[in-house]
Amino acid sequence: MQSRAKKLLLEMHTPRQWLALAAVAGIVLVAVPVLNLATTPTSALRVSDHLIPLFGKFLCFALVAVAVDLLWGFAGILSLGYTVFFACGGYTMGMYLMRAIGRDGVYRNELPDFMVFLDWHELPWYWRGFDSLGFAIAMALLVPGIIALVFGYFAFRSRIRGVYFSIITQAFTYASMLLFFRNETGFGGNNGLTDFKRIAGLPLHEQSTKVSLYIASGFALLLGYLLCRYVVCSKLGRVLVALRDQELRVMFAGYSPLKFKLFAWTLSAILCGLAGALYVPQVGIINPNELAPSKGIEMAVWVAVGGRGTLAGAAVGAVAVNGAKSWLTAAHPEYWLYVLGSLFIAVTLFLPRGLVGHLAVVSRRITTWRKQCKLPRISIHNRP
Amino acid sequence: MQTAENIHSQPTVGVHSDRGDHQGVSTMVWLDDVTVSFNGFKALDRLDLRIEPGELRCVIGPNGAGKTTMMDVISGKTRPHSGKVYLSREAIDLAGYREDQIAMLGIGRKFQRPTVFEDLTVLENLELACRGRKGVWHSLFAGMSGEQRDKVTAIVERINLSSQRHDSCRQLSHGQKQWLEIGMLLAQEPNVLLVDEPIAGMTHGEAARTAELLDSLAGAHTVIVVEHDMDFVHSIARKVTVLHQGRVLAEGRMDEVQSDPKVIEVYLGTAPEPSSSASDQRPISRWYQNGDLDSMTA
Amino acid sequence: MKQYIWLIIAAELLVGCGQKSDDIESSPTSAKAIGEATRAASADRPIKVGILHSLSGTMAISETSLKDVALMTIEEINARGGVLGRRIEPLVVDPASDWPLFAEKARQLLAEEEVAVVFGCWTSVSRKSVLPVFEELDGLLFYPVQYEGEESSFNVFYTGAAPNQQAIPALEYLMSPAGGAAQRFVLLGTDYVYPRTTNKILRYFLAAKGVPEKNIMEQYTPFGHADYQTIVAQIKKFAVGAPTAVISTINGDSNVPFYKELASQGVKATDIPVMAFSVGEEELRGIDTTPLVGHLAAWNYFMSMDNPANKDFIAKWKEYARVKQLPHADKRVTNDPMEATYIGIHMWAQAAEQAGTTAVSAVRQAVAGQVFRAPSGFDIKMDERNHHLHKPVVIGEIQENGQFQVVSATDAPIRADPWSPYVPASKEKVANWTYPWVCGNCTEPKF
Amino acid sequence: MVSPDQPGGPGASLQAALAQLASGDMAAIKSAIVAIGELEDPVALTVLEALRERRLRVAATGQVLIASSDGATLREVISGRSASEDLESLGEIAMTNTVRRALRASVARLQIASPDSAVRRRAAAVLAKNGPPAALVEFLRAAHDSESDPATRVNLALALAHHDLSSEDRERRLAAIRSIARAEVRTFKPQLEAMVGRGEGGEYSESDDEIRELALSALSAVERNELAGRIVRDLVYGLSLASVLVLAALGLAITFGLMGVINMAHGEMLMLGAYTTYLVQSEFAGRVPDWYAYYLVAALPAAFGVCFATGAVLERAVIRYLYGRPLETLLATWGLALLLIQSVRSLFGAHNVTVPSPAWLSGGYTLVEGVILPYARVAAIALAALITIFIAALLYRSRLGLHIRAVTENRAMAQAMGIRTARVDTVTFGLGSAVAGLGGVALSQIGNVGPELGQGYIVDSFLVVVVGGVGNLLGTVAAALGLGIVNKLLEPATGAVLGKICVLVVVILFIQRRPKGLFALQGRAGQ
Repeated sequence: MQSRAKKLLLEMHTPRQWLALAAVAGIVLVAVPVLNLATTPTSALRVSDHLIPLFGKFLCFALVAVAVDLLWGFAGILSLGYTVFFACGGYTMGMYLMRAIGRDGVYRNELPDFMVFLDWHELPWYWRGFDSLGFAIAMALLVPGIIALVFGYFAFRSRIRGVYFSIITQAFTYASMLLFFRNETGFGGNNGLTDFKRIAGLPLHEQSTKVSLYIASGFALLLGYLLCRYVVCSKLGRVLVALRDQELRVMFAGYSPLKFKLFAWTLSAILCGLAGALYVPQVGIINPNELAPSKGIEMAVWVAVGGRGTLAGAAVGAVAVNGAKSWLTAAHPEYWLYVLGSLFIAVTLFLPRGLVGHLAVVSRRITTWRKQCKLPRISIHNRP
Repeated sequence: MQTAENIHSQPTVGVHSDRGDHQGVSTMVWLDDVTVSFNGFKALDRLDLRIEPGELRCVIGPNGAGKTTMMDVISGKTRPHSGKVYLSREAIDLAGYREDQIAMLGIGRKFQRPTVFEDLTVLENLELACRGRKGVWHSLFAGMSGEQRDKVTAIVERINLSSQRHDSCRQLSHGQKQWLEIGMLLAQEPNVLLVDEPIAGMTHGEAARTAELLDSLAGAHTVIVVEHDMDFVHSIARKVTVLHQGRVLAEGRMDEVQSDPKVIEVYLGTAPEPSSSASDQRPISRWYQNGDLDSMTA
Repeated sequence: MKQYIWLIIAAELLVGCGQKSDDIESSPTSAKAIGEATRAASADRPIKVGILHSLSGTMAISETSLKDVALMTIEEINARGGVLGRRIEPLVVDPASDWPLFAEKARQLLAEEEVAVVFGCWTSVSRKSVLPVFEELDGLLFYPVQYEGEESSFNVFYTGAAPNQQAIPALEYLMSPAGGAAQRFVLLGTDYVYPRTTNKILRYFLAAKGVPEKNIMEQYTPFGHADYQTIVAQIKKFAVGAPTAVISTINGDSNVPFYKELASQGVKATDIPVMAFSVGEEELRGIDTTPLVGHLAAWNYFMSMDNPANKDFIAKWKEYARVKQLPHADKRVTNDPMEATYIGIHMWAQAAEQAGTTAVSAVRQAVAGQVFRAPSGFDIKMDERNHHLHKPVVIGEIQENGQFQVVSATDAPIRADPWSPYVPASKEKVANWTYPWVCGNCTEPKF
Repeated sequence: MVSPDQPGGPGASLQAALAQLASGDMAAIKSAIVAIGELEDPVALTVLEALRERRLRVAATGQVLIASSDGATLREVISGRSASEDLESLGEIAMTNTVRRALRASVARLQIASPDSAVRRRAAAVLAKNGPPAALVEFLRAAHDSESDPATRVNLALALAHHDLSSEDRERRLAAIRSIARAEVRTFKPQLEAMVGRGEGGEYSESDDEIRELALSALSAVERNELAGRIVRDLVYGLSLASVLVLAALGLAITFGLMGVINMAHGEMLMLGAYTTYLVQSEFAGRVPDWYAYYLVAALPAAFGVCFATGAVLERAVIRYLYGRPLETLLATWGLALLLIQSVRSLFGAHNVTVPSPAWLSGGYTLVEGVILPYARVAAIALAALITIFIAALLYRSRLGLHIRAVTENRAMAQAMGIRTARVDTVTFGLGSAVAGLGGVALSQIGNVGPELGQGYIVDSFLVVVVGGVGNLLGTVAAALGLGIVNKLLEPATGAVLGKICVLVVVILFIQRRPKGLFALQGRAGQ
């Protein structure tokens, strides 16, 4: 059994890649938290407190990017609807956090504040059970999964492909945004869920809670990445790539495209749900603006900038674009839109494979001799 | 209706000699009065066709005669507007099945344009086509069994792509891609092979080896070949069917069909009046074809 | 083949952390053009002040002019020698109408830049998303826009109107003979918290005044709704037979199509007057006012109020717009939130001078009770207890030229009531921050 | 005009009223208007009408002056002497709702009493619609009996009906209901419903059975009329919303439908068209004010040109490299959209810009009682139809159209036949953007014009093109009509928010059934 596991690991990465991954994980999961908690506020190596939730947010976005890349980079299906899954994960965690407030709300009432001034006297049925964190996390994974299964089944069954799929997923997000904006839907309407106090008993504004949330996001990203890596390197991953090039040939080889697409689509939805659930406690608010169509496009942009078809690239793309956005909106509030807009154009024109994709090309030219990793080299130019 | 899985999982030894005696007619593939029309244009017009198990049947005919549509109907890519398609002795009506279910029933298809997975390596293409369980969970966890691995290596030798077995298909030549697709078909071990213009774009040598390969497959598998190159058809054909405007024009051995006036008229437009040239007694062999002319006269 | 990728990713993350943390540390203030000129003059370090208004996205239409007024006021104070002899340095950030970004920028201003005070926010949701950050880091926020009440925070000073300083007097005017003695009321608004809460308070108020349920019609439209054909037809049907008034809490861009539809369906201000709470001179500048003439708006300040303080405020603003070549400099106007921002910054400056320090707790103590001669012509006082301003209520009719003709005004500023007496849940709540141990929004001491 | 040496009588009271008018105190102004209303003097009507049209001015000496309608001459009310002061400098009389309401009653009173029958008919129509002030009822009853012109008589009867429906005198109520039943006027529906309905105690609020029967029949007649009105209203409003969708989506049908370019910056082309209209409008207002009413006519070619040029430049610079890679085009054009929004925001400021619609476009046309179709929307519908015909003709009737379709059908073959495909691509994309620009011109009349104008139309335009069937103009128009009308039919029942959600869900289900849209390409080419 030991050799099979070893073979599996080798299939996913070359030993040197494993080393690099371990190094990055070490920095993200160990160095940054230590540099924050253990250092004095003035020391040079200091990672200041407010950067921790910021990086936690970037890690959640990286997990979303990896999920989007699994479906787009490998199976060639671009959905602009991931914001629905991200928001579902966010709202389920938000509901738990609202229940966790208990009586400390503005109205000193068992019910969440927005229900009090909407004159609701008892909890709607879909809010029951969210007193426990375990139930909320299970829901954060289950709800996006179920929505993805149902929506995906009908979409893939009627052979909706390429641009059509992207457009109807965008319409799906727009409809759910309008639904969440209504106050009658029971999720706090436009204000959404906010003013959280504690998670699993730990007060949210404690630095230690923030660091543990940050580490949790780091682990989620690592696990998500390894899971996707395994899927991509397995036979199923190769079927997904085959689906992107020649769906007809895959069908005639006996594979049912519906099942494979549905698997990748549901898995990426669940990962997005997890990312949403970790995002909300660190940002402190979840509201329908997360469902805006422009957010869906932005997710695709992270993957394109990072490098489609390279899971690590997508993660780097998400961190890079969001880092730039955070920095630019502070340093140059007037022209940050110019910079971001031209970045997107430049990447699609000059770096079709994205940042990391092109690094791969450069590194291949340097080493000319290909390693034995059987990872499929992903070509970006899909058939017109 | 039998599901595709359990039929396929019966322990078959690759040869299905004893089955097919349903209704006294032993057919592997039976097109019964099949019509396919694209808003008015009748690609297949009440077509009747029977193929016996283990037979190597060549189907020829001018462009637009419905050859590819016939294969589409058998493989489930296109639904017939009327008429039925039956498979093997149990006469399974293919109407209700999806393409991948039909493939699992043991029908392999090779397309006109070589369709291989460009971004996967040769080995991976063959691995995907390998017979076996094609479910999602299975592909997630199961690797290739030893027996499958040996079979794949044998096939790679047979289609002499062993030196490129780790290269991505993008770097293969047109002929090599055709061979790879045939290899994938072999890996799939289907009962019925639908081969659509296998030697288009191949060199003369490759064409000869393809003929020899298809010939070796007959008997164990039922092979239906659609081809324009008459010499190739000549070299492998036992029984030939000529399609014209969606209907069977003529059927029989190669020489019978070649001298049938209806067939000649269809190909050359008019019945040949006796010409004074020396070769007028020989059966007309200067048929129109899109292959290079010199091979025709060889 | 891919080994280089990992090293580069690791570098990226490392550089990212390092670069980000030290880069923001010394990040050049974005208001370089303003700060540069007077930097050399200040004796010791300048006082950093945060300005948190959306300069892009849907809210840019309203918040950009607040940023400009804030910068003007700070320049005015700096010209007078700044506060405690130190120059005020404004830090402008763009939260881009994105609520999580508001929270992130607030945290960055407070934790990273350690600003003494922040002037910002417009929509209720942006305030709600930054509130936990201010309470966690004990920052100070001046919120310049009228809001739905039901909130009173130890860290926030509300220079905009509470419901009893806008919505309720407006309704009383509509029910009065001068306002058309309306018997039926249409509560029309954009579907978000401010309209929902305001309409709830108005419903209780109308019930208290004996207006039957069937005479009230409540209707909400989504954000950015542009097609009011059906709704205007419904309002006309509802108004048949009795004098009717519309109380509009429609927000931002949706106002234009609504008024255009009213005019094109032949509804005049004399038939069905519309009382709006989010339509001010700034919004009127962007639309063709002919269909709006005669409709009403309730604020605590109008540009058309003629008194020396207002004339001086308008002159300074136009001069600032001209000098800074703001777009349409000649046509710039002033409105209620701009006046509220102007008052807020001056009060903070006065409080800091009085407290002798810019430390938050000291300044907070000093701000309570401040008095300032506001452009509305009244001496505006910051209430000693509930962090709200005493404000006069003024009702105006929209004129041809986009200004307001004052038709009714309270003779003196009235005290704000953040916890509306009409809402049972908050009836007995008291907003009293004089004793730190008495929480502002609960009935018994918190700690 | 009135002779200057008017004896003390009516002239004096007019004089006193005018003084009150000039006083600026709201209550005084109100009582002055009522007083003038009661005067028999014909001057009274001209004074009140002048006040309503804001042509009354107060001179420094307190004398009230009337300006002629073209604002040229200024004459004193009483003496008729022409005054010297110029119009602008003089103070106006405050005009508020209370003044306007008082004016309405007194002007109506004077108009009814005026000898000219046309004036009387107009006044009666107004009174019939919103009901007379209580004080006028007796005066109207007398005027009704002495009225000769039949149309005015009917309107006066209706005006009285407002009051008589609830009077105790049985005869009055009967007469009122009879006149309402004849006219089938909707304004009385609530009163009729109240009469027919039961009071709290369960017994009828209208005791007299005969009157109740008559009221019931009148009510059913009014309801039938109203139903017809509602159907017409929904269809017409649906049509106008559809025309907006067509204007937004038609350009996309070309760039996305034919060329397959997913253009996320399409909304911004609409915005550019709207801003060009704004520029043209301010140019006209500045340079050629008397031609101002026709600035829209000039705005159309201007918007077409500007957007065509922008589209062509964008195609040359960015999109040309991304053919065949639809998903990358989506991201690049999203970047372009951000750039366009931000540059417009820094040029024109973050605020909306005013685009006042010209005189001939404001106001509306009454289709059926209660349903008014504004001229701006009629123009939008007309423009949408015009653009569709123009595009259809260009694509299916012209040589350029042939080239465009050839290139989008099979680029390689078109190139082989000598068509310069690069140029055709630029022209096609420019054309798509230009059509969006024309759409922008129409949208500037309906909604407001701001940097974020385009963002609102992205999702809708793509849906319309996808539902209509990619590459098919007829499909786009049909889909726009369908979506527009369905949206409007749903809105009254479900409310605007749910209405939009239902439309989106319907579209998603629709695409499940027909993945290639309404008019998908059939047969082999369809694969």
